[in-house]
Amino acid sequence: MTAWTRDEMMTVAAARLLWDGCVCFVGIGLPSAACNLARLTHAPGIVLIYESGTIGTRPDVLPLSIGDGELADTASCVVPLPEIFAYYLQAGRVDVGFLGAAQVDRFGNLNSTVIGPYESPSTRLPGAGGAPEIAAHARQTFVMLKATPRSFVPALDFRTSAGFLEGHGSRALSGARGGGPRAVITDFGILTPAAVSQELELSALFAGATAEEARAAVGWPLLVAEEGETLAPPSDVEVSTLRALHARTREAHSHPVRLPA
Amino acid sequence: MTAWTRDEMMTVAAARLLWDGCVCFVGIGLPSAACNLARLTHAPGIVLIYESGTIGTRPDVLPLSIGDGELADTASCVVPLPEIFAYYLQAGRVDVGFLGAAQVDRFGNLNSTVIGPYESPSTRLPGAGGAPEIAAHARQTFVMLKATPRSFVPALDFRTSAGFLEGHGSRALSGARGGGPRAVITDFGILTPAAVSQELELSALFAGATAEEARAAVGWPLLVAEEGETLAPPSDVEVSTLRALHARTREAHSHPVRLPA
Amino acid sequence: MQLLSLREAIAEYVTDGACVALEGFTHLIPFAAGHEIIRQGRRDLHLVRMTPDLVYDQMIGMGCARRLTFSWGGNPGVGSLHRLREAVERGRPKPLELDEHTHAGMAAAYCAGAARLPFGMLRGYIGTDLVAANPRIRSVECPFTGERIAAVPALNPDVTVLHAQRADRQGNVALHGIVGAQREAGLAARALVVTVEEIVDTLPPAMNSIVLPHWVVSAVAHCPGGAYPAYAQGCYGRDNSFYQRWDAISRDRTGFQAWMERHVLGTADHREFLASLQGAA
Amino acid sequence: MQLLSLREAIAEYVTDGACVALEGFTHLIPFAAGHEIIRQGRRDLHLVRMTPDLVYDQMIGMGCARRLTFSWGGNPGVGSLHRLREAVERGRPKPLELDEHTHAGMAAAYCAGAARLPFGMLRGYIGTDLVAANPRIRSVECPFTGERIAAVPALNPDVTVLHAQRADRQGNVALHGIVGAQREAGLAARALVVTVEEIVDTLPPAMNSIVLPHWVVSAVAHCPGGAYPAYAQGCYGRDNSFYQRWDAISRDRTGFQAWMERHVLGTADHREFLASLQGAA
Repeated sequence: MTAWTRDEMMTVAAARLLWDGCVCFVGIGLPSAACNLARLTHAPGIVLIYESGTIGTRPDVLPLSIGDGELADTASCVVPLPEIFAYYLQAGRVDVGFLGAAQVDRFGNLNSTVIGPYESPSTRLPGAGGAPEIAAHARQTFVMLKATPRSFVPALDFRTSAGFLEGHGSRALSGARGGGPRAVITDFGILTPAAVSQELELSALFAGATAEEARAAVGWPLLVAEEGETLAPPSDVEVSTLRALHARTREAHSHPVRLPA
Repeated sequence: MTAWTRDEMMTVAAARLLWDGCVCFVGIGLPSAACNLARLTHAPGIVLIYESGTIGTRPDVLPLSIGDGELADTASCVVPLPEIFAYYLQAGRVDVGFLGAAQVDRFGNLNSTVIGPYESPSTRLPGAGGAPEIAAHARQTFVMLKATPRSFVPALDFRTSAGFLEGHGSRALSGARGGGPRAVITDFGILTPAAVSQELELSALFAGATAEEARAAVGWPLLVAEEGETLAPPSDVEVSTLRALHARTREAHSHPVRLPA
Repeated sequence: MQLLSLREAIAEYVTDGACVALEGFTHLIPFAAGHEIIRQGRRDLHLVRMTPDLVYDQMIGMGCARRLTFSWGGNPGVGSLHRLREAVERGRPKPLELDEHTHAGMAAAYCAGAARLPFGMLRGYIGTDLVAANPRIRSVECPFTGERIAAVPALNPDVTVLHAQRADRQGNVALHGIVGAQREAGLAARALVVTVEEIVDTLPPAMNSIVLPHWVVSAVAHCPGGAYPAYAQGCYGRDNSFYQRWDAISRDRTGFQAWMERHVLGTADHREFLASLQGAA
Repeated sequence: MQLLSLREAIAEYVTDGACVALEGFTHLIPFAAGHEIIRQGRRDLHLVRMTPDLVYDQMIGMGCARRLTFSWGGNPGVGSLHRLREAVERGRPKPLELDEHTHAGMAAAYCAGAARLPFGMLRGYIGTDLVAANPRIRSVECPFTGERIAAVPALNPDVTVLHAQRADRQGNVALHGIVGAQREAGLAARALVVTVEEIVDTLPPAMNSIVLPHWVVSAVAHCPGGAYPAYAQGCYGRDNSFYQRWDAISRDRTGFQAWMERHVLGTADHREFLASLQGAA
């Protein structure tokens, strides 16, 4: 079996959660790698939507930005951004939305806006982008985020995107039509919401990771699911497909841009 | 000088009101003939928009419907109908809207909905279509309608589209952003709104038409403008261009449709 | 997406009492689908369309409809729809409830439906008696300026039926030319059935073209000539002379009924319908 | 429509204190126009854009802006915009007021602006602290269902600047590929300036393509490479390595200033800017 990294396992774990034919609203970075890994392995019929308006895109290399030309070149169609958000996302036509963030709390709420007070932040983050409406309207969301006590926090500095709000069904009263976070994929394993409280609990560990490690990385007292599992390590096919994808991407991005004369 | 008909003169009179470069929201029938006559004579740069979404169309023959293929074939671009109404008409980007109707009243309000009461009409007409918003938002409108006491009525059975409402500036309070009817072109001449009352008055007669004839055709006591004029008859170029357009149209519409095998 | 015959698609997706939009703005009107609805004897339909034309005249005249949401009901460039008129003026063959709008209002309602908003808004219905005639035309106050803006309820048909030039085998549908509010009507519906001129292995590449992706399409039915006597850009032209002849065919109930029995009820499908017209011409 | 040099177009249409949108969603970002605004020393601009990226980082860092309406301000796939951050976190070189939204909210606001509605609406801003942070996020009640729907004021910039692949001599502008909300931003503005890769006699025929008709365009400026380091589909690719290098260039104020002086203030136009980068590489 090939050696693998935790980053690779995060991507593989996320890819495995996707199914053939599912409609994904993809973000840049790990989610984009995960969705394309799924497409290149067990889910060839997955429909990838990037918020730039590309629908059914099948990039050969990973985009650096959400709107690289590769995405348009390989899409079934490209629609204006207002339509992607109104006619597809808000209309409830997206099965899975991927989200990242700077902070997540125990109910899967996310902060990507500021560290510190909004009016005088110590760190100004990029902001909401498409996240609040992805969080509200995708039938389910997957959050991908490496764990440290600074990112998995007891209280967000700013709530950018709704997870389960205060838990215990409070999301259902909010107007959010999607189901909320189904999983938080992090670098030791996967957290999923408990049935009633909707608090995130450790439900799966990567091979080689421990519950102690997980507790140390999370800034609140982490619950552990009764029927936790250990995830199979990446298969040779998963690892080789992912590495080939990254290699193609590096190669493509190393070409200098030639402006027309 | 070529002999001409009143129908031809209506078309010519309307065409003369258009200027090179003006943006027209065109209706089917006489308005379409008038706009294309203008384009083929003094206004080659006129921009014709049909409510079907064709922008900058230059049909070689007149369409029978508002959405003939000829309009799409010769357009600068074709946009979905919601955009034509929201981004072009409602946005105030149309200089001239053409309207027809079954009834017009002395303030240029129009009925194209019913004759008789709405709930139990004696004649159900096609209805509003694009007219109410054209009437509201085009910078000015031209109404084309043959005159009889049944069409030029003291009181509409139903007000489908706003002209000057009750006159005396009442339109300005209504939310309608366009200027309202600038002219009603009928088969004896042209009516235009008086300065203060905004009541339509006879301001121009076709050659050969009389004010008496006009009064007899209009179902209210028709005012006559102090400085009325008599319109020059159609020029040879106007008549020949219009007749050639109609001949091309008849010829094109006589071809049987061939379905693909 | 299912690939079905038109008969199967109508049987599965258009049920008695349903709210049905056969959209098409002059171009790409799903005539074949309308005829199949008549053949299958659907009743109590709530028909929706900006421009109910001949095929709605036929459905109304054959007693399929109880309600009509519309903005312009005529024979374009020709005149009245006689069967629609008789239903409204005399309640024959059945009374027809009207939910009457303007084009701009219907467009806003379809857009709202496609976006799953509860209402659409527009600077519209200004100074028109339609506001008094239709309680479904209301207004909202802008929370920033205080202006009042017209509001219409979103349109979300149970099923929208469209006609398009082509689909691929996966069910991606591409249309071009005049598209009216078809895409919005399709995306607003709970189910979307599309008849197409042809089914191809791969759609022609066209980055920003109008595509309905396969996962928003419920069923595709191959139906060449399915828009006739309307047209399909690039495939065949509009039969303007048929539109003109329809005025006489439909003017009285008896002649209308005879024509429908011969050409629609008396034919098994659209191919036979087209062939029957060849014989009649 | 006027055919102008970029210098003339910016001088005429972008004035101190104006509300300016240089739209572009990763693709077709009007970099050359932003640089020309910096060269001409514009001040107190209210900048609007969904995704303020490097060119807004540059304008903010050079002190052109007093206010920013936006929904995501980062270097895509790379990280922070350091000049934007310094303006917000430390008020340097000037304090920057934020009018912060989500992508969906900005899109709705542009659409409302293009339609000259006073506000846009969406099922949005649900459960987010943005509602408390920004008084320009409100709600309306649906007059049919009673639901509350988020509302944002329409965006109507004084001027929108876009970049496109081509225009014809009449000023019709055609763009293709990823188009973001550019068309809506362009139609929402009081003036619309477009830089283009090329000016042609006749646009390629494309029935349903994205065209801004000449009579909605205020000025066209010929500016090859005008989106660099972003890209123009079919003309040149995105210089992803420049985006990565920008992180180091912009990290501290001194290095940023030196780079801007050499490559932007020290060059007369976009051609010289591009040439100066060749030298630096």
